Amino acid sequence: METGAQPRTPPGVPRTAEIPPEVRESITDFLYYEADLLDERHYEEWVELFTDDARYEVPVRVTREKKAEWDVSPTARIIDDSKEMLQVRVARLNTEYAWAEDPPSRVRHFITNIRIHPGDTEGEYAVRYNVLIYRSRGELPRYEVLSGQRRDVLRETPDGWRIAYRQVILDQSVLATYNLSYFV
Amino acid sequence: METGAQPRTPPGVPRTAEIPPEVRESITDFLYYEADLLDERHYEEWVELFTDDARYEVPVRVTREKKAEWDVSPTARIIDDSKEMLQVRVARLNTEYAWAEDPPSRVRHFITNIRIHPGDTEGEYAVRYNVLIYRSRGELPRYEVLSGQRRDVLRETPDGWRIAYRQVILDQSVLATYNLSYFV
Amino acid sequence: METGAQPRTPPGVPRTAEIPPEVRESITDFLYYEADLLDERHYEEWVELFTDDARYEVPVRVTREKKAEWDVSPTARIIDDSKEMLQVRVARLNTEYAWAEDPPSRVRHFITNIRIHPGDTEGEYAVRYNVLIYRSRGELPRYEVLSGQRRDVLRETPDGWRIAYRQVILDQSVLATYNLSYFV
Amino acid sequence: MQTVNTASVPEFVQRMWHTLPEGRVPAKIFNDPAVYELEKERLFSRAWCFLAHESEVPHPGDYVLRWIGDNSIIVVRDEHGEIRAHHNRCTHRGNQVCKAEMGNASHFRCSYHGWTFKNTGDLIGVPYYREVYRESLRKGEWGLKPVRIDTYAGLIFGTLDPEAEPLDEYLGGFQFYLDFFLKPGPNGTEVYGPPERWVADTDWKICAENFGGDGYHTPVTHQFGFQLGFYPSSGKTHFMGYAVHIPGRGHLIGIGHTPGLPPFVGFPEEVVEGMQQALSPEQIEVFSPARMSVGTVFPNLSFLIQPFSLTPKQPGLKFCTMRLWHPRGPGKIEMFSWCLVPKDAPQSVKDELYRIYNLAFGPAGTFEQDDFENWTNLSRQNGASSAADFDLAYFQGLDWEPLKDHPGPGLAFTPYVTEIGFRNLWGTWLNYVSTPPGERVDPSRVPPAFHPPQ
Amino acid sequence: MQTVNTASVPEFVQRMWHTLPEGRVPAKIFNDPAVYELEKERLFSRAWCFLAHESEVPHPGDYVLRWIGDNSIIVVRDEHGEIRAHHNRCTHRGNQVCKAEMGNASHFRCSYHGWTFKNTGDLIGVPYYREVYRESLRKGEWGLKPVRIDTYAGLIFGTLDPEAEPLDEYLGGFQFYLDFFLKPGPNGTEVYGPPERWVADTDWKICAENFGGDGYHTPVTHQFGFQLGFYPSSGKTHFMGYAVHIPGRGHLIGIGHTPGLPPFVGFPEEVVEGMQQALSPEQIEVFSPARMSVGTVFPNLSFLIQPFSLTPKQPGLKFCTMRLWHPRGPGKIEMFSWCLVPKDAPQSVKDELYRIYNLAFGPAGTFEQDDFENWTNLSRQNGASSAADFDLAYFQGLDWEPLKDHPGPGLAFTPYVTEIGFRNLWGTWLNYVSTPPGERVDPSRVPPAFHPPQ
Amino acid sequence: MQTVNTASVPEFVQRMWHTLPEGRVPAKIFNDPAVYELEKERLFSRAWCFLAHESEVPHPGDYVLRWIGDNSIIVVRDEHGEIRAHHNRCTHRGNQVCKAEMGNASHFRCSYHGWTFKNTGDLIGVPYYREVYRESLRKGEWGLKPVRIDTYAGLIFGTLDPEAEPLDEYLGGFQFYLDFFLKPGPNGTEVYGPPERWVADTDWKICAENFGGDGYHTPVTHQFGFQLGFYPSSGKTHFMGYAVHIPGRGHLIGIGHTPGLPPFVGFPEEVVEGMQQALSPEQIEVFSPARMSVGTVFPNLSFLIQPFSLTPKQPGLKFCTMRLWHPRGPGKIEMFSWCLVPKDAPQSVKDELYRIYNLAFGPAGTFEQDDFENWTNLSRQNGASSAADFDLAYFQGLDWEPLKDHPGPGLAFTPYVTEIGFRNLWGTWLNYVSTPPGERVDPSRVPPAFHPPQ
Ligand code: FES
Ligand code: FES
Ligand code: FES
Ligand SMILES: [Fe+3]
Ligand SMILES: [Fe+3]
Ligand SMILES: [Fe+3]
Repeated sequence: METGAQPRTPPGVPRTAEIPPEVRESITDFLYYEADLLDERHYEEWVELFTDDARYEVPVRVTREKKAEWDVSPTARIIDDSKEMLQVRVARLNTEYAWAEDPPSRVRHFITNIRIHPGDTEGEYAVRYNVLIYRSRGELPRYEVLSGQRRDVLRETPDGWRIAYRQVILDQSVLATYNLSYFV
Repeated sequence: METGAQPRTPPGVPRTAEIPPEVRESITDFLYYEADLLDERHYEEWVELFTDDARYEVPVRVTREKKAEWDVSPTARIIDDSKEMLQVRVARLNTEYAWAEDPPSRVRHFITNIRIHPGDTEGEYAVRYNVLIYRSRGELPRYEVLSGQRRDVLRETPDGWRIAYRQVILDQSVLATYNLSYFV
Repeated sequence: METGAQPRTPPGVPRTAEIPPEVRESITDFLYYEADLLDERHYEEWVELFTDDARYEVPVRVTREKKAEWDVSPTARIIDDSKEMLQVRVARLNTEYAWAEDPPSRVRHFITNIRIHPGDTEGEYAVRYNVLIYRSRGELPRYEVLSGQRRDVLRETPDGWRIAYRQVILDQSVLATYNLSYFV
Repeated sequence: MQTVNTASVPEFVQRMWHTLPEGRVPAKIFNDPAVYELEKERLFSRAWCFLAHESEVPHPGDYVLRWIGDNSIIVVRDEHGEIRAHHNRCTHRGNQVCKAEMGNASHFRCSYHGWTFKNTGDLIGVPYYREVYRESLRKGEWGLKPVRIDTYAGLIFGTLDPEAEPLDEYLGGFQFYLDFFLKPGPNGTEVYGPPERWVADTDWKICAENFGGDGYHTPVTHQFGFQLGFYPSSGKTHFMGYAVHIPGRGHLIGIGHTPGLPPFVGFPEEVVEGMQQALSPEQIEVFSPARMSVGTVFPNLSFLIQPFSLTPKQPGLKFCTMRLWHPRGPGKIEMFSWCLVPKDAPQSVKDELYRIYNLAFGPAGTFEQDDFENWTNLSRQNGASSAADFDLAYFQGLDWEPLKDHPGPGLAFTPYVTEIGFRNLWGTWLNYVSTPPGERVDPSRVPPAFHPPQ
Repeated sequence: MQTVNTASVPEFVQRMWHTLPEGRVPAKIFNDPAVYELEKERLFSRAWCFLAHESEVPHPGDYVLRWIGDNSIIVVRDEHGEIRAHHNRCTHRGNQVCKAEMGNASHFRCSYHGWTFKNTGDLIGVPYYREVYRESLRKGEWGLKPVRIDTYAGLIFGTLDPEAEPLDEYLGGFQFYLDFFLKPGPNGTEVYGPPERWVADTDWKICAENFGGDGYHTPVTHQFGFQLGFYPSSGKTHFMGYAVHIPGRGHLIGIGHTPGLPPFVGFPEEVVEGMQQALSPEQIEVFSPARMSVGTVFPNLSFLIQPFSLTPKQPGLKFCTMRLWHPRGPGKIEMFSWCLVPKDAPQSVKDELYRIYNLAFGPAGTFEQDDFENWTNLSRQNGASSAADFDLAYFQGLDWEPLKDHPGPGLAFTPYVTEIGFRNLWGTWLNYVSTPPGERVDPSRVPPAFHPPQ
Repeated sequence: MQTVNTASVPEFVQRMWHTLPEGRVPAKIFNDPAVYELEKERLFSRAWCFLAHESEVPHPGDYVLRWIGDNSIIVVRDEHGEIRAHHNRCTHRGNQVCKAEMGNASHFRCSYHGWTFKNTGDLIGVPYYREVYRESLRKGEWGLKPVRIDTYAGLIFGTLDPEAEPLDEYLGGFQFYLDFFLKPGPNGTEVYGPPERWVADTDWKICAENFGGDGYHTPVTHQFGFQLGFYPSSGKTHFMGYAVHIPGRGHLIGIGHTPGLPPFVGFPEEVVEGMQQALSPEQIEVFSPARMSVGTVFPNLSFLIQPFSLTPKQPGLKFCTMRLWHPRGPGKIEMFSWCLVPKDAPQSVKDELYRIYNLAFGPAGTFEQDDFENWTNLSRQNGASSAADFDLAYFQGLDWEPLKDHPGPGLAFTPYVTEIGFRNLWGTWLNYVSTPPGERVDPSRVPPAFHPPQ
């Protein structure tokens, strides 16, 4: 059984040679920049980093036997958004009535293990990396740590890199958080 | 509301082009080297990585409403050290009487999301990155995880990189630790 | 006291210049690739990344006074495997009777702070980096986070990089996990 | 456990027999360790608890792992197609025999000593049986301990109480209202994929109450929806509609009306036809004008049908969510959230309904987020010492008259926004936790939730 | 809660009535779940508990969120400039109405159903009031529940006990000593920024004792300071000075002397002048020769003035820290640490004092680190089963005579290093936790902390 | 603690007096807070608890930190070479005086106020003794509180009960079997490095039972070993051998036989010679044919000797592990796992034995992993409410006859796979937890673990 849902990039042998260093660098910078926008809550700028045809998926992870065909549900989703839907979430966060984020969460995205493969389309890259998300909120000492792997398709555009597809595989089946009022 | 205290680097569009690859590499190596000195408790070597005019700040983070002007206190600090003061802390740790660190903590600094911008001064760079700090101590299975963002100003010197300024924004308002006997 | 057990690479001043960029890149890719094989549970491929003369050590960490000579036990080990022994573990995991991993753990290795030094032998490199390991399992919201530093010796072979030696220094003396049924 | 007995019913729970009929509820019932112990001993050990939807185990051997109280329960369809429930505990040493949330198995083999149980629960394999047991073990007596179950319209309930009255009696007529959620067509509903599960530091009761018809919170908690233009309604008419409860049983539903809505507005055409076939004229009379409906089956299973859309200012489609507020400790729950779709609807409709549900509910849902924000904060405040002598205001509709001509079972009131049903809910709860082990819970003891002036 | 009543006063607490006068204190009082329950029920529910410093809420609408026991309390300055305290619990369902540590608000609107309270606590907004409440809700009775407060020299205290004696009586003369910390000038003190907050696995009591004047620990716990040359004193004379306590009240202070120090040494000039204006001749007589002073207001508020510098071998400046050891569970605290600066001092002096304070105290403080190392270890050891019949040695000064000519209130002893005041502290604590709910705590019941030979 | 007294012995524990002799054990004893409190109060406070192996503290001043119940205990070899144990609690305020797992110290200086204790426990240093104590502190009475210890064959045990019978009596003849693990030669054993330590959510009792000789689980839990070809045996004969227990004492051992194995097979030559010198003819008769042996010293110390190899299909070497299942809360343990090697063996043999042990045991051990998988799952299931009236099947060997001609102490049965010894183990446990504080635990009260037909 593999944890992946479709479409997925297999681990695959590294193909560094095919990725020009400047592409590696600029994709890396882009992902760090994007994370910083989220952690500093610049949501409008953030959502503009998605292409108009983007899809953002967070599938439900299920505890299955080793021999099961999948543990990432092919149907159930925590999030399954188009760019418009992401914009709705951002608009909501910018109202005075997004109670779940007032006071705001303190969120930090730790991006590691970035691996870049040529995408199926010219000018697209399949980027797979790990993300550890730390969140604390309010005047309580408690914090939560989410772990997952992001599987992006990044597209090169005149304005720079844009996210055409993102799938986030979270490493829990019963989430240890009372809500996902922040973006994973 | 933004989490930053002054001076702060806004997320800003990546400006890779302006940073020569060898600078990126050597700054990255420097930060990893510095982290290793801390985690291996080579404090004397570590403190020498600061410039004589260095300032090391860990501001107090406060839980505020979304609309508040700041959540990183402009006045209150957990640490606000000159190099001399850092040297005092190191000298203390090297006495037999730094009880809080005997037995020593087991500390690991995870450095990610390194983003480098040209500084205001020639030969200086504003470096913003995330740091996750794991600490366990004694014969108890318990451990703590601190999350934050460091905002450094690194200066190029004949002896290599030196830290001219460091601000650490911690992602908690009520710290989930009984002390900060280690450096964040 | 230092945390290292023999053989160990001291923090040492960064020696970037000596490491060609393509070596840095391919070693980095290799480590991410290897982590992905583990997290996706491709164990057979994974174990083949070790050289036939490889040794894989996870020493016992002990809470000692600051002045003690060691806190990483020179004798006691959690794992002290040859490649054959690693193959036994993998073969076990592939039986129907590896109960501890059925259902499988959800594991993620976060690799950071990679520092590369020339090895003692031509074509070998001493690679020291931090690893944060997130694991959850079953239908419980609980998760565990292990922290450590890996100290590898990587060897260049016609098939690419291979692990000739790995030592993992875990940052706990009483492990906060009921088992290590996954690889650290 | 001897640590819970009549003696340890907290004073503030006993006080409730007097304060509830006056519209006062002690805050501390919403988060207290002693209350949680009482609920384990007296409520979840006796009530009919929701386990699963039949569509989660469609084929022989299909199973899911669920809870009754703090007990792990296997719900499995056996080889003959019959649904069964067993304690997930090997009878030899108590090891967990099923470790996956869902799957398919003809038998469960214990990984400790290898005792093997058919999915019917029968013990069929005991290693070294002859060598070490000789005559001393009667296999017939040592199958997996069965859990009594019963179903309604695809819902599988279980109870640990052999004396419990039949499910039908327990539902006490609430089936009339459940049908709206469960009979969008002759073939009913199915779940769209496995549930979303997460944990939160909230007491389960405030959630059950909220989904029992708390229309009062919508314009405030979910104000963003009005702000962004998701609802035509200004919120002005939001309180209109009906609230119904089953006296002494706890079950309750709120049915929101907006004057001038066309019947069954917001349902896909196929579904409207389906409902017209599946529902009785009385049910159609009640539900066709409904803007939305939200209800709770005592103690902790809820349903909601409401219109929503992927972006604002759209006509909007009506999705259905089923949710279980499962207690996992004092002031703690594990949440199960399902999307129910009409079995007969085309896949494209099911997909669209799910996606809409998903934007609103689940851990990242735009509605769910703010509900949990309130519930977790509320539970923390009500867990403090000072909550023990702090009474909450439950005055809405204290002196109202039930509707005379309501076509359905139970008592109906208008408008929809009221706290009458909540008082019946907590009266029912009080009745359970006040009835010592061994005694039967008598619904007639529950005080009336309203008293109109003579 | 019924789980705490006279019957459950642990044997080792009852024993204390006999052992304390002999200089023995059962170790387990420093970390025990039953003791924590007693403290919630009998101590923090009745004592005057510190809430905030007036300078934290300087303007109308300014608020901070604080604790009394495990209850969240809003401390707010209303539109008329009057300071008020309210329970942070909506009266409708108990939701938290204020969620920020500090801010400014003319009113608090509950995010669940929108009930709105003025910062005076009055309930001024109830959605759908007419439609759903008709006559049944009397708004006047459902404002935020107020907390009784009183102030002294900028300190805001609150109590949950309506019967509690006035704050002045409660302080019982300790004001004389508080002035040293609170009156560095005619306009008193202000906080320098919000407090540092963190949590630790220590019982609050050992912290309160330590800051009640434990000069005994300084040369050992903080030996690094001598080692690095921060103190001129060799530690030889460190025990000299005075210890004062208020019998039956618990309050206590230690005043360290070093022979031959010039008066008010280490205070900035402006501050010396300020103190000379603000303090009485008797107070000046007591404090001008002090090297340092450290004291605790029963139960858990402490103050310290001590000289320190940014680097060793400097003359050193005297800063003032105020700290609250707030209990958050058995053997757990949440720490609040403030730096108090003279309101009249120039900003540069305030900045310098804060920076010195910061090097010494707060979670990264070079003094604080080692204090918490000891307190957390001590609390863990005293939480073990064997601590229940393990008596700690509190023998210092058992048979001493109080000073005859001490100009201040309370009883004074010399030298500074003694455990007399600690016995009075724990005797006062014992008196509170031994007095059942409903009865009044009588200070005269506290046994004398010393008994000189006849 | 008053929270635990006879009144709070759970019903399911009391029931055990009747059910155990019939082969039924209430599941909840394997994970329950009230049971844990009983065990702290009545079992670990009275039994002889394992502390350390003498080879862990070979030199004067060597110490290790260990537990008895929830109490931290220093085990130290004093200047005169005598081994001592002290409570790790300063007598002044209860601070922890020793903070390292192991080390060497001539004295322990408290970091709070500097009281200094020799490693004999004597209080030798008190700062400002003259200035602040005058006559009031008798140093002689305030040394570290000693813990009574005794040793057998290198094992150091301690007890908190001054009335406890001598260790020899407590072991009650089990020494005969311990020798097999502890006397591989005239100079006995030593530990190979410090123990591996980790925590797990399992009750300690199921571990102690398993290592008391649960040969029944091996072919299933550790089936991989057969699958990969580590064992010649097919598992068919796996049940053969002997099970021995000491009535009323709880100690028990299982000795597995495989027909036709050469004597002492799998031991290095040197070790075989050593055993022949160190063991009696009776011991050799019992152990030389053993394939493996596994036993538990009541309550929670276990030993195992079994053959294993670094890769499959090797002849295999016999290693020895010693393990302590230390309770750290209800359903929680801290695990200590040591490898014991023959002191006289060459270093190369010690290294090889350790490496084999390491592949099988310790947190990453291929055997240990699956044991903990079962034990943690089992403990979770048995901690649920429904476990209180759920009886587990302990029927194996209920009506067997003990062997007549067994050369060793205690009662022996064949085959090895049986539950007779487990019933004696839980009967002994029941006797301890049922005996109130103050009364003596009488081994003769333990019911017989079997009853052959007349
Ligand atoms: S516990 Fe299931 S077979 Fe023994
Ligand atoms: S809880 Fe505050 S308005 Fe309902
Ligand atoms: S606590 Fe040990 S010397 Fe005071
Ligand atoms: Fe809602
Ligand atoms: Fe101190
Ligand atoms: Fe085993």
